[in-house]
Amino acid sequence: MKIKVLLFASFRETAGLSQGTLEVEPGATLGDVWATLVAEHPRLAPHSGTAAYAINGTYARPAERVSEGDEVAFLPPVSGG
Amino acid sequence: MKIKVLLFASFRETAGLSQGTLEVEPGATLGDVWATLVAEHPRLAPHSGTAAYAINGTYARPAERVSEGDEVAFLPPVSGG
Amino acid sequence: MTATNHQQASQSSPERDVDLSHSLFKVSSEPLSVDSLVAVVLTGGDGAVVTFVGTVRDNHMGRVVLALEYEAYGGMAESEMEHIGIEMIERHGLHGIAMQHRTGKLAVGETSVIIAVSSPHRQAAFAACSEALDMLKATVPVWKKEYFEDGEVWVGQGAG
Amino acid sequence: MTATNHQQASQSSPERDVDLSHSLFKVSSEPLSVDSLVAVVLTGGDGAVVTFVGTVRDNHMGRVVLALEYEAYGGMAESEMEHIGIEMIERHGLHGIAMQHRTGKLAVGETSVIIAVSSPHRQAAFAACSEALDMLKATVPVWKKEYFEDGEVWVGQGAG
Repeated sequence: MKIKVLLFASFRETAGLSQGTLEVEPGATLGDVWATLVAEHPRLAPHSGTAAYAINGTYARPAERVSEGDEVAFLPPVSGG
Repeated sequence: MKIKVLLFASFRETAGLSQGTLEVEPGATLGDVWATLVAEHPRLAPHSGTAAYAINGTYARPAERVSEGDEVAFLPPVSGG
Repeated sequence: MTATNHQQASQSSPERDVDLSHSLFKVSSEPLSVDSLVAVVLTGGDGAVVTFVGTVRDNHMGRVVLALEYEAYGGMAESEMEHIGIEMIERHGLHGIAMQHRTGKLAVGETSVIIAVSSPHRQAAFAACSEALDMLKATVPVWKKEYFEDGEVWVGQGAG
Repeated sequence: MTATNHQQASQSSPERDVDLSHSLFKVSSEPLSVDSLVAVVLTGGDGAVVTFVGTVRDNHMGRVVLALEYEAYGGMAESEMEHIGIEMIERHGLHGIAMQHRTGKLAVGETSVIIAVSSPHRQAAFAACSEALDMLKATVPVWKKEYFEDGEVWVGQGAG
């Protein structure tokens, strides 16, 4: 199934990609999506420990399952203000 | 000697006077000035316990002596903000 | 009799060596602007400005308030605000502080006072703004009259 | 590649019955005004508005900062700010809260974020504004890049 992926800030620059579409297996978790993304963009690997995950604009844990058409975002540590 | 006296807020309304000149003895204290003022405006008497005193724009204690030409102010409890 | 401001020259503080180039202490009848005071206190070294904006509330102690009138001993009020400002700058390492109080009769929702402080760090800015407000309420010679539907009263001054 | 905002509809909070008519949560590239946000949050029942104004500082960790660039996940950022706002309204009895963050490249002295809260009483307003800022810095998806004379770096994100 297809999901939409968003990357921001250093993740975006590292991958050279602000958004894209990923093909993942039905039942895939956010952690699986990140692993698929890292396989395509190995330079993201060092960020695995600090990335936060969101589904459709809400924070979510790595074990959460994604659904067809979801908007999945991977977020570096925030630094607003 | 002559000094200038300023009254504010409820004191001003009670005395019907925002500023005036008082004649006091050389060596008079702020407390003496207040007593002279109260003698002229007896309706100020109930405020004797709450009035704060200032000489030339600075808070001062009742025992402080005034000098010719000083600007003496009697201040009700402040309520700004 | 209308409220009057008794002006005198603002006192300087020659006994302390504090930079007041980004500070302001003012009492006047003109309307207040937060953005203007933020511009006064802000320096390139600041990351944080905290402001307090005091406004006329439509009720007090369960009674409907129609308006407030502020009267000040203008010169002394500015001098007392400067004393507070210098103390805050020294205690909290502020770069600037502005305190401006409005006088005259104000309608519900109008701004009576603004305090703005600038600091490299936010904790100092919040603490200084809050403390400066408490000190202003305790020592700066400004008085407030409340107008109700059935009368008016000077706040905290006993029977008029 | 330039920074982009990924917009989505702001989430509502049907599970709670909170009046947000004097609140605002916004992420955009437009310049910020404190007076405008004070006007948003102020109601006739308020006596106090406290604001935090975050500005671009000319130094960080001893290095000269030339500019900051902010990037946001716009829709989620507004949604997270609304969650914070609702929590602050409920915890502190606020009448309104506005949180607005600017995106794009900002020069030293420009305003990056404003938080304004209104309350009948000043203590609640100070506490809520400070807490809302701490929460914003912890959870709202906004990122800051620092521009130095000899390079640029995303804050707190390790090697780029």
